[in-house]
Amino acid sequence: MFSSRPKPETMTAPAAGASAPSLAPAAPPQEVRLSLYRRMLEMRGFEKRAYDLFLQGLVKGTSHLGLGQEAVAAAFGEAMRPDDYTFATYRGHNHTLARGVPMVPVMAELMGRETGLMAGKGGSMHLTSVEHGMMGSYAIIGAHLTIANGAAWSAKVRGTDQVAVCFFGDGTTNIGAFHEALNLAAVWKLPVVFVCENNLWMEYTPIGSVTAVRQPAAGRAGAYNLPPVLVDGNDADAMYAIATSSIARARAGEGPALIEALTYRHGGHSRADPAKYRPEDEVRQWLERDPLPRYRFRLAADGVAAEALDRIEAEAQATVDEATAQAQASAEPPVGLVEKDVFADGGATWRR
Amino acid sequence: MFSSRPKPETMTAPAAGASAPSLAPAAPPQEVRLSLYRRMLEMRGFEKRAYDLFLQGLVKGTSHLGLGQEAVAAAFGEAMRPDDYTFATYRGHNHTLARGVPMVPVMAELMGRETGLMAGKGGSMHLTSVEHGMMGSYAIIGAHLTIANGAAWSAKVRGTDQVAVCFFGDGTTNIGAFHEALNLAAVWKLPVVFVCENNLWMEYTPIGSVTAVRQPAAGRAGAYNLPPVLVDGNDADAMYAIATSSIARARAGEGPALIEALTYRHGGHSRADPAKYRPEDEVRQWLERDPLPRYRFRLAADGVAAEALDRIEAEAQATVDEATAQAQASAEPPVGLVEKDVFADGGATWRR
Amino acid sequence: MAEMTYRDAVAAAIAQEMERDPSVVFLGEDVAAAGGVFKATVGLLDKFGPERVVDTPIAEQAILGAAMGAAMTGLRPIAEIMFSDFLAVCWDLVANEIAKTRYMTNGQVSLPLVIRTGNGGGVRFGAQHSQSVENWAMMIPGIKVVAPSTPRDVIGLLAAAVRDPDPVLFFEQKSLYATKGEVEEGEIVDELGRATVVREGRDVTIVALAAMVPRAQAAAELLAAEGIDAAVIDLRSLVPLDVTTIANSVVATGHLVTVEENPRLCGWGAEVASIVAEECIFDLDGPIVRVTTPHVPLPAAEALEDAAMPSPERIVAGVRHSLA
Amino acid sequence: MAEMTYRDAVAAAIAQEMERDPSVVFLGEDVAAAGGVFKATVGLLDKFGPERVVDTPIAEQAILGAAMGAAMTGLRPIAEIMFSDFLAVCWDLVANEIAKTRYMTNGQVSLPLVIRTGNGGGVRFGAQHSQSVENWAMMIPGIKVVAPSTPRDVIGLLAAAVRDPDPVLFFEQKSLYATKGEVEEGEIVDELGRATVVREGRDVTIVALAAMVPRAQAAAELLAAEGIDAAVIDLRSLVPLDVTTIANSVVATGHLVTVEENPRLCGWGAEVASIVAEECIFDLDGPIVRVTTPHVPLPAAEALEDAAMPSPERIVAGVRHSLA
Ligand SMILES: Cc1ncc(C[n+]2csc(CCOP(=O)(O)OP(=O)(O)O)c2C)c(N)n1
Ligand SMILES: Cc1ncc(C[n+]2csc(CCOP(=O)(O)OP(=O)(O)O)c2C)c(N)n1
Ligand SMILES: [Mg+2]
Ligand SMILES: [Mg+2]
Repeated sequence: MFSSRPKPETMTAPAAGASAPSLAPAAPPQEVRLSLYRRMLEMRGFEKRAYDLFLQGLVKGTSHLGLGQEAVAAAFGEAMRPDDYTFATYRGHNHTLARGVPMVPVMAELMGRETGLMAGKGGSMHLTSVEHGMMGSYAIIGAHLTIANGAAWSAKVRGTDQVAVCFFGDGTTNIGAFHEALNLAAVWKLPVVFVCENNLWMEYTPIGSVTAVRQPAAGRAGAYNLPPVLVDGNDADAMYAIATSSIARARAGEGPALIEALTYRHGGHSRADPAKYRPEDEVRQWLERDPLPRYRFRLAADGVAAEALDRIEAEAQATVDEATAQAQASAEPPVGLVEKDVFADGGATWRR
Repeated sequence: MFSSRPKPETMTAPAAGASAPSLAPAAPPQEVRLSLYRRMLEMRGFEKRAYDLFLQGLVKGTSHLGLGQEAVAAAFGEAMRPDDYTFATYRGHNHTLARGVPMVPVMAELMGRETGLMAGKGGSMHLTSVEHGMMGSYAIIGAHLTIANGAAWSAKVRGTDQVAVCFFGDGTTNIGAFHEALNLAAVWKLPVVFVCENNLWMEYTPIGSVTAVRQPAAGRAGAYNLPPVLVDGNDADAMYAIATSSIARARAGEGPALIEALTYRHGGHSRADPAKYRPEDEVRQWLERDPLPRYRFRLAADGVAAEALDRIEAEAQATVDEATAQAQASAEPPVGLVEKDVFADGGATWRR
Repeated sequence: MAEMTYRDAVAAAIAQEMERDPSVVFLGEDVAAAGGVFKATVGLLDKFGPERVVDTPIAEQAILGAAMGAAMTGLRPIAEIMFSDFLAVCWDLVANEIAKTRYMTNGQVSLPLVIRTGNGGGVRFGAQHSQSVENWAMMIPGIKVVAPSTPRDVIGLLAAAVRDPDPVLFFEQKSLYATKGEVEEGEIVDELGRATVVREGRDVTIVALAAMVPRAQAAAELLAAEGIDAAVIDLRSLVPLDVTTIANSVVATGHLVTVEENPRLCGWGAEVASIVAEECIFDLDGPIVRVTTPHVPLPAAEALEDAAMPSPERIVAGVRHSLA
Repeated sequence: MAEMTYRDAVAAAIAQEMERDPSVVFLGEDVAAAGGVFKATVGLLDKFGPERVVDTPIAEQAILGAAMGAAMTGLRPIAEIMFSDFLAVCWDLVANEIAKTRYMTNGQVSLPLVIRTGNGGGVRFGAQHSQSVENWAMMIPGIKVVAPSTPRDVIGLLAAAVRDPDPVLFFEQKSLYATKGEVEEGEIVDELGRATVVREGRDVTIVALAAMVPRAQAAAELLAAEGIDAAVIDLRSLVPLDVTTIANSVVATGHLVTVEENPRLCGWGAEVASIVAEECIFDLDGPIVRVTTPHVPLPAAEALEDAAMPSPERIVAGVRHSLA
């Protein structure tokens, strides 16, 4: 059942024939790397806090954490232009923070507060900040790949050179909308980058048991006349390299990319799922590949002072603490919001 | 716009890496070939008659003819076992006749008569004869690929060795359900054979202009870990060979196949469409490759007497004439049928 | 004033709006080079070029996704879903994405887009190409729902739909494409949510939509012959719904009959009937009667399809029942 | 008699039917090894093995297509669509294929299958995971529509659905999964289409479904305190619809209030109201009042979601309005 799980040790090697970046991509500039590290720390701190708040009953409903998958979102966040478009899923906290959306409204949205990004109307699964190019988090599998195409098409028609980046999971590659979106993007040569975060699992089912090919995204690229791209999603530098090159190609009018980033979620699928269904060995191996300590190690090896790294860590933690306090201090949304903003006139009136 | 149209002269050559049958497959047994020829003639005669009846206002609504595409349906009809399952589209007259469904009820269904295969309730686009393993013609693109999977799954669970064969067009490869169906079939190793009749056109749009790969089906096979199979759909012997082998593999539990048969519709998409949108050259080249005269020529070359072939032609024509007369003599369905057979109790009652 | 078909009015309306506003784009299957399978969009490709008038693969989710993404980033797309039955293959985009996004984002995202689709029966296409599904749309909060009955209204309402800041599902009734009507010269733009009293009457209020409007009018003629004076209201749009016009008429007549092409259960007629049963109950002098297609898939054969759909005779019978 | 959760009743019902009939198979996402995301199908894989209890890819069209093809060839599949909102991604299979095939084939094809799905709000999951869409199903001719309100009914109605020769859409209300109720020992099988009068009353008839049943009962308690004697009917199934039980009660009380979780327009309440407004108009002594979720997507935050859904207080207000 787990046989199609890629072996962690071969993970950075591109698939046969893949045009993946070389095993040791040129390191990003120092300031980018520090920014990447800071962002990943903020994401990590945010997600851990979200989990705690869920257990305390302060985050209601559900939440899907990106713990362990920070490098993918952070790298794209660094590589994107402020006016580029992000489309993410219910597991979209990281991708939202990656666009520079302040932490307070994100935290407040999870807690269903008035100061939330959508005043509590959307919730954890629908984080959106148009102002930051965060064009939405989508909770039903598949559709948002087609919507990302639309934003890319629009950029093309309007003659801007904006790029749309669309994140989704391995399980999403098996739904029909994936196929429709990839084909259209390729035929219309749209400036869109599709990023599959292959964390090996759907909710509780291993992707290998329900997928005809070993690599759910890279193994499908050929069906859209795209090169297969397989990359180590836990290596922030590798991710930054592929993000930069694929976005540049898209911006230059050379069409879409489909990237498969191998990564792992440290926790369960959602809520308080203990994820007991995963083999211990698999979990252990992937925890060893945690993108954060790995990145700190690399930065230190490349000469960044321990104190500088410690300071970034402390600052990230302070940001999380501050955001938690502010979000928690916010009021519940007024019930009048229920019948607001269904239509552009601000209301919900369907009659006259 | 037409650049991805395969050149007719290279048509029988399999795509690079394809596991297509050799260019000269072993000829089927003589009786099979004669039966194939008869069936193709019947289909041809039927479809021409259907067109005439449409122009006379005796076939109402719409109809989608398989003129020119007879070899695909006929070959599978010969190769299938009586208890195998056929799933076809609105362009499904050929596939229905191929299962041995008598011509009278099929003709009568097109004419909306009481003796129609479904007493006029389904119409030309929904021909079904469960008794003959003709499990339905489906008029909305995509769904029936997933339904064919279900029949194949059921055969597997029930431990019969029935096979499901599912026909569809080139345009259908771009819709989501295609992707979902192929992946599930491959993962579950279902006894199902998917047959894409690539006639180069959707309704009025050339497939090459809306498809990311040159071969809409064969170019996608790899995404489901299936070998690409490209075959000359206008060569009844080649079709019979691939039908036989793919069905045998499926029956033996070796899983699904995806076959792309290159063919061409002689007429328009539906109704009285004159198909003026197609380049004259293309039409001429393909009419030269008409599967019927080609097959007669081959049979004659292989020693079948001209009189024998003439007789088959005359008999096929007589069958069509007879069916037309009988269908036309049938009454309109009684209006009481409107509220019949929504539910298994025979009625349409939704209240008590 | 010129005579025009309902079919040609579609192309005229799209052209009017594309000329006015360069952000209007149009996409769908076979809509550009072929001018649409109903020939309702002939000439647009020539006029506005392949950047703005675009053929797509057979991929309705991709079509509506493209429209939605484009609408949220500065374009005003018109997307064609060839037959309204096919809305089912992209219903997620309609019901879960397009309809809900403004609300879920607390008003951050606007989706000024139109989904045009060929709706309804009477063309012997069978159960999968003949459905009248305007009730599918009405039940989803967050989309407007429009269905014209005349060529003139096609232009006025389609123009209004394109200019509307909210997503609009625009139902073109297939059985009306060949019908003709007078259309005034110059720009035509209506307001969404205004019903038209197409016939004044004192005895009963008949509420209809799209292809049921001429049938209701024919029924009113038959009723007039027996001395019953029926008012006929063409709803024109289901969301917004012109409750005021309906209620005013019912208060005057005391009788309501709705005429729907969609199947019986949970049709828009049920909504209209329920509103009246709540808000005008003491004005009613007889039962509210809904004339609908029975709750069955539509059969293909001419004789059966004709028997299934509401006829002027069945409308007359419905009125008699309400008045009895 | 034993106490059981609504959640556990689902697994018990499926087990009861799979034990009885080897042609019953069960498929869906995360249903087998994981026992379902709502833990409503725990233990079935162990009991019946991986041939009959099957995990699928995330591919709802493939799931329902597999169920349909299997049903037409000798199996009796139960397919899970995890959240009813996701019916939109496979609506074509439901509305255009499964519902219409028996009719289109003139009765040649039987589709004895059940689609189970988690329906409704109250769990703070937001607009795309909280919809109550039983009205989507009711409006499609050719499928039966069932929605239990108690653990016991989960078993009786799910068993009936599995044995039914027609396709059944079976709505499990998510907000009820954790609720408990008494369940008798031994096999339980109900008949589809029988409503239950869960409370007799002379003054007003309150008709509810699924999670709205306990709310209607709570409202009836509040009303009793002010001397209003409300009857509460649990519909249990929308198709077939037990019009007889509703009408009998309305004739006795003269007042009808429907309580729906689905948004307002074209809900099943509109259908019920319209039937009564046609068939019992002269028995009514006040307006028919529909209490619904307003016509909005459901918000995520607790305070907002609670305000949106019908509460006992709003039901009481509705009753007062009808009686005023
Ligand atoms: C159409 C649809 N089907 C099912 C679900 C339920 N669901 C939510 S997340 C999920 C697993 C998704 O797996 P993957 O794409 O790998 O993303 P991940 O959660 O691992 O990030 C499923 C099945 C859904 N949201 N939408
Ligand atoms: C979901 C859906 N979209 C669109 C259509 C309209 N339509 C009917 S046939 C057709 C073209 C199909 O092309 P192809 O698959 O190549 O089959 P062919 O007609 O050539 O046999 C289209 C677009 C449909 N029936 N269903
Ligand atoms: Mg995953
Ligand atoms: Mg074709």
